[in-house]
Amino acid sequence: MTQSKLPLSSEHIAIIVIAFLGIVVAPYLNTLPPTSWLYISDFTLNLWGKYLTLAILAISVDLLWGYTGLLSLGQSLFFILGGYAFGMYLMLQIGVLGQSKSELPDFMVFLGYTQLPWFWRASHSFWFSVLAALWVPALVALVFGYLAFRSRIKGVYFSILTQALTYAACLMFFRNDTAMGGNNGFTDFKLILGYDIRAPETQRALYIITATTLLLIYLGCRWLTSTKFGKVQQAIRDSENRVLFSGYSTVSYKLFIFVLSSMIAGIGGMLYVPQVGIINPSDMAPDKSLEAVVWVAVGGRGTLVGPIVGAVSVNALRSYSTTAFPEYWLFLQGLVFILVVLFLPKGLVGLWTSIVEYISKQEGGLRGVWASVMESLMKRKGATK
Amino acid sequence: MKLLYHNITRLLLLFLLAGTLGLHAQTPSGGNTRQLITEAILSSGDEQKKKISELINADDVALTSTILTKWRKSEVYIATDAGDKKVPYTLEEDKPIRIDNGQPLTLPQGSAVETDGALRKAIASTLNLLGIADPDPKVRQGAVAKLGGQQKAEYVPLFKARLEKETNAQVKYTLKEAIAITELADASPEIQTEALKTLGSLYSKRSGDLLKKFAGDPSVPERQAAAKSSLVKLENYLSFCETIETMFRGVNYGSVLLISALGLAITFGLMGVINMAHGELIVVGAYSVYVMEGWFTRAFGDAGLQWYFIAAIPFAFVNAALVGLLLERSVIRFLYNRPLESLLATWGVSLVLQQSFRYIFGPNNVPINSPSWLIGNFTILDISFAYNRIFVVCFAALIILLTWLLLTKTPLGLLIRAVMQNREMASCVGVRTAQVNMLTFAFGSGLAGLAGAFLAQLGNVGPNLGQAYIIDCFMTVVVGGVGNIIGTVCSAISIGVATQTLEQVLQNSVLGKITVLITIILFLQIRPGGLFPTKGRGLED
Amino acid sequence: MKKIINFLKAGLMILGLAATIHVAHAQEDKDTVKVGILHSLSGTMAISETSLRDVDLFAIDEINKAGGVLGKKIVPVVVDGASDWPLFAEKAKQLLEQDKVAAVFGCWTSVSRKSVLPVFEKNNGLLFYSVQYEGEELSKNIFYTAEAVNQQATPAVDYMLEQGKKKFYLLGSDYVYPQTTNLVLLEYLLSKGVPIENIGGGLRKDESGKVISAGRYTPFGHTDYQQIVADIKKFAASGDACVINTLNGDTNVSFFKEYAAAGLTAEDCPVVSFSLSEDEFRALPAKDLVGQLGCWTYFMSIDTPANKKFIADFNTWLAASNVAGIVKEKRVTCSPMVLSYNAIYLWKAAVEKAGSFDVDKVREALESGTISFDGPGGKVTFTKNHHMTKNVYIGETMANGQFKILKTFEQVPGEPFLKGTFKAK
Amino acid sequence: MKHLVQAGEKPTHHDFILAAEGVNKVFDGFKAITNLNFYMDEGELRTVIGPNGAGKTTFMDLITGRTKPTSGKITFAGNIELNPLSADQIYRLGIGRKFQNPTVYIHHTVYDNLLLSLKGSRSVFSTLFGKVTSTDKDRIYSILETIGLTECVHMLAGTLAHGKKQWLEIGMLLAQDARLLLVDEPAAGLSDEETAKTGELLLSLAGKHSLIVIEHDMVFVRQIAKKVTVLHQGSILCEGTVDEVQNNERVREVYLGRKAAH
Repeated sequence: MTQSKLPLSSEHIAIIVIAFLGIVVAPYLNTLPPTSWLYISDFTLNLWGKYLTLAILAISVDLLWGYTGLLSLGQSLFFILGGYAFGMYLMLQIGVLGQSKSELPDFMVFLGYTQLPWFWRASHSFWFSVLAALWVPALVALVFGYLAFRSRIKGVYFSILTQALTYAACLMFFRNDTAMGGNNGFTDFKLILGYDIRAPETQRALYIITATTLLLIYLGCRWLTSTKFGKVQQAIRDSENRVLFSGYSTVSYKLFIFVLSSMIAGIGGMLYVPQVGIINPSDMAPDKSLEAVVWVAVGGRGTLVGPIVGAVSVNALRSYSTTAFPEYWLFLQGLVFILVVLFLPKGLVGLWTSIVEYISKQEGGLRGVWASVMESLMKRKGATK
Repeated sequence: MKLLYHNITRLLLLFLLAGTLGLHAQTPSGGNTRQLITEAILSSGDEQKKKISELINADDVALTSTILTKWRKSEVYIATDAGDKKVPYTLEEDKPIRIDNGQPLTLPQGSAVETDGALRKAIASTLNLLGIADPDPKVRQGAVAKLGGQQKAEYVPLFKARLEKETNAQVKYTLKEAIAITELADASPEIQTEALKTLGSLYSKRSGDLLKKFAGDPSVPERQAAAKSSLVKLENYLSFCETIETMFRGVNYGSVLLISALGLAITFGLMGVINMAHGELIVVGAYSVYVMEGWFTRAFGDAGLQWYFIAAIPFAFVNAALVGLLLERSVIRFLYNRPLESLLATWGVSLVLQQSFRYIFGPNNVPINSPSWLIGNFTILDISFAYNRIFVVCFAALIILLTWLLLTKTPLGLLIRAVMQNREMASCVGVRTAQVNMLTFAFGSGLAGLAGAFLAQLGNVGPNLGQAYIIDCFMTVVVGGVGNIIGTVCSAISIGVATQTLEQVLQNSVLGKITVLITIILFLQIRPGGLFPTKGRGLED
Repeated sequence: MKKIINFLKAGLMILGLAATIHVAHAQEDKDTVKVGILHSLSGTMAISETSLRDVDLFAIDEINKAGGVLGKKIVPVVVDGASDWPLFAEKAKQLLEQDKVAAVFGCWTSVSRKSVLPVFEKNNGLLFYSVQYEGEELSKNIFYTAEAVNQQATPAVDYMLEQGKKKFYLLGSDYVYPQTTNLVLLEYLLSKGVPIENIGGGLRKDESGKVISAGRYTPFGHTDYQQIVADIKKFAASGDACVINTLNGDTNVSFFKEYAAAGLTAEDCPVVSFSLSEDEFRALPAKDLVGQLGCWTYFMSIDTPANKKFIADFNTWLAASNVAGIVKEKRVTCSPMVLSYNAIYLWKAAVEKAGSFDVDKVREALESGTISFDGPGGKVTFTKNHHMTKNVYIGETMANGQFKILKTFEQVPGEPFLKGTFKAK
Repeated sequence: MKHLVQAGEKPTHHDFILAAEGVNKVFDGFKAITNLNFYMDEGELRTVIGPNGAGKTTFMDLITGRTKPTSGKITFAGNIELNPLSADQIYRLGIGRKFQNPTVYIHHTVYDNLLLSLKGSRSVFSTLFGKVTSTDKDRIYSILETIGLTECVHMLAGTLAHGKKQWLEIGMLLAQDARLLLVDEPAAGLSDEETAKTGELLLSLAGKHSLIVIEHDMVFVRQIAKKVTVLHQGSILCEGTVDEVQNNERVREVYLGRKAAH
């Protein structure tokens, strides 16, 4: 839409530059000695790694909400399912290095398990776990989506039902009897593919993988939204009936995009776990999904840059404000959400494009704006004299 | 007649205790009651416990009971006179009365006598013995039950004597039960078998464990058979009681859901606003109760505690309605056509409100004392009904009735329905839709406040209270059918009963809840519009 | 090309080196030392954890007024974990890697501790943890001022057995602390000769028939205890029963209100609670609870000059405090608070003994077994296993919201690994 | 040729493009359609009129599978039963529908609107990887010419004027090359000039396609109608030419009579 008005080439250049900075330059700066003023600390890089996984989650939300008009409040479920699927591999990698010095994960030892439950056994395999992080969320999305879309559940109902699904799953994972670590979830990971997961090199590698994955997902979604499929998808958002009466089986389209976005969320979760070092059911509490939706709203829904901008900026704000003013940050966050919804329906990206448009409409571009600002300032000065 | 009772009982007791009490018991001089109690209070250790057990001999049984009861509740105080002599006293209508002579206390007041578990146990034991003859049947019944549980053969004649005179049916039952339970400790298997049979015909809940024990003991086949058949009888009876109790729990849990969700049925169901801050409006109501309780107790003392809740109900409504009004004016009115975005904005509001509560009332939960008429329960068969739960059910019914009347029988209700059905059309015919929206939202919020007032009586009141209810509320409204108050009623009660039944059957709170959620999701596949879908063909996007 | 890069690298390194020397020098100049305070000030856990932040700040002020540690003033870095466990890990990283704090005092829930544990191990940090927990853990970077299971649960059971109780109903929130504690208690009760059918709440076994969960569990934030209370009532009908309660924090309110409404009293069936301190007690109508039991290593009602002074000083400090949003009135003190307070003093003592803030040296000092502190709850001493030896008190709730101490177990050493140590007779 | 058919009477021949027999539809106790019998020949342009609530839109919903009849059956092209089919399947048989309110994809260009409506595979796979051929483009431009929107090809549909949206929607039906077009109030909200143009457009389509047009505007009905069906309270009151219908007493009574009273 508005984006396409920008000259394509400059957009491409921007993507290439940002990707280069993010994927190549930032990790390189991390390898510099800590004394260097260009040095990016392990902490910062790791933090950005986390933000970028959340950005992947945000893209999956936007693919549904911004592009298809389906507000899913269950994306964090898929995100965490991906995380758990991969986390099971990491838990088994701990082996005898854990607190209990047993082959079984610590929490099972506490609870007196003597053998691995059957659904854990395949998770010794790295590739099985990577694939599980994709197909487990996909399967859940497929079953739920099929039922929901077939009964024409949409709009608010879809949101509330996805929320209920997440809540049920959250309660399920909180149970210690589920054998997924209960409230504590998975933590204290030691190894990934034989590498020390806490080593800065491993974390750097994970960061690079995350940033690259995000780029690929971004490009993939760009391509997707530009195909005829993407057009049908947006047509469903704008007028589902018309699409239906144009002969498209909207159920299959919605199902396809729902499953796809659940897999994207799953990938995000899979990358999140090794970088954050913990996964537990409170991350799939209903308000976490809401948060992800808010990132998209803040960044700008219906664009692909928006979710990334939103996820990174809201989380950075949170990281900053929980330290800078721990007593007030919830006020700040709440107010930001309210104000964005009320006054910036197109989010930060929308704000940026309207500024760009405004400037380009002015005579002489930016210079013209500058001139008019200065002029009005001069006038005011004159008036006060 | 009453006097005769007392005398006979006392004689019996004397007879029983004579062996253990020795000389002391032989000198029951009249008017020694106060002296004996005073001594008991002022002594300590095993000596004190002995003295307490001897109080059974005191002349004035009523006085002994009264003072012992007070002692047990830490309502006995000690003042010290000039000669460092300790004078115990109690408060009667706020006036200090000396225990040793019944005269008003002239000394400066002192502090309460502390009691511990063992001491209270000793007091209770004496009170129970005294209680067998208490004029209040409830006290008699409690006393007999406790004594029976001790399985002491020496009490049997006591029970039997009482049984002959007893007129109250329930006390009679308990006496028979106590006798049978005590007889179970007898050495002879014949007596035990008889007792087991008796217990079976009494459906005695208290004897469950004993029946199980004898049913598992094959040494005397006849006795085992009797125990087994009695156990089956008892278990059938108990499962019947349990079923009724579960239904009652389901209905009252449903009522809690209903009260919580009713406000949402208005704001979400009728107005289409997805108000994620609904939970926080509930919290406003709950804190209103807390504030009101504070005012009342400060103004009227303990008497305030009895009535503050009556005043708190409208107060909670008004406060929540005002917050709702503010919310509507400042945020929601801009979002009537963007329901999904109202979800996000109100979620922001809910974060802000939660943190505000932490600021105003502190991050901790606050205590709320229920008025005494909401505490306690009554029992039919072995099914107990708590007063506060019954109150919740009645109150839910009342609120529903009032809401229904408001919506259907008043001009405002007409306006509300008109605006909700077609906002544009209503404004075309001259309805001031902005005002109606505002009032409707405030009304829905006020209902949330009422819910908070009740939840304050049942659970904790803190900044996070609302979060525990918000999803349940939405589910209730959706299952009922959006925009349909009757639907909300039906869905709340069904969800309540289903949850409680599943919890009872599965013996697991979480699994029950998960099952209900999954069932709801599946149910909505079959009936996407809920129990009572909104009529018409309105499928247009 | 490579040469140029290497050249640039070398140049940057030199620049960096200069910067470190500069920074290090600057730090030498300062006469302050940073410590981290990592608690949830928002979200669900703020209910409990905010009090710990308050008492931490109080202790630090007190120490600073008395001259600080090794002549340095302590500067607290307060961060909000926001009841969000991954955020706890992030904040821990920040405290250790960015702020370079000498020690961290924090966490409440087991999951938050588990979440930060790898961070502390990786960065060789020092965490003092002060809330009763399930044990089964011993990290070289964590010091547990908290009650171990044998400083709460087993003494409480001993007391109940002493009182002639024969039936035990196990009730808890569904998370690792109650689950583990109840499994330990199950073993303990069986070892004391209590038959398994007298243990209520249900048992769950795995395929091999081994018990993997004992007792009844409810989720966090559970509000409806009707069914469970009815179950307890049935269980207690034949007398001599008690409830071992490991419900977490505020769910206790719903439970006890229901308990009282059902007509159950401490005399019929006493409840002994391990997570219900004076702080949580404030939210309960005390008269519903009179006579119920608690077991902690500190009670506000302890009648010693040290405790009285602590309470008075804390309230004076609160009144003068200008921390945003701090609650100044009607404050109580409780075990987790005092254990947090102790932690700071113990750290100070260890630093002074080590003569350095270096983590390894401080740890060595703490492990020496000589670091002790006469705190408000009596003398506490760190032992080699990172736990403390301290007094255990059984208390009974009174109408004024305080505990009356019924029994004191003197100087019980904390033992984190209990499972499997009790053998059935 | 019998001009005036009474409700429920079945013509003798059988090769209908659309036949509804004994159709009933009840919404929560409200009878929207009652024992409706409706027959239509291939290539016919049929106009359906009737007062508000007569069941016109419900009838269309029933044909297009948006709701299912309570009883009775509807067949298409002789022998294809529509009842068990879903909306998108019905479309693929060649039944297109224009809604009362113009329903176009407002965030897509006019070109994309038509592209999405072009006849062709509707599978997810083909939309993901299919290419737009030059035949498709030619077809789109020829339709644009038919509906007179060639200049607007790259405009967003949401920015079009109301009349143009109506035409675009008709264009979308043409793009899908439907055998039967259901057109719901195409003249609503149009200027006289636009109405006339719309009428011409519809007339030009008749013969090649079969059309059912629902309309209120009698001027417009006169312009386009050959055969008119009058619906009243969910069943057919009568059928015939405009004049016949207007002269029918019962029609006057329930419909035109009321209109005349205005």
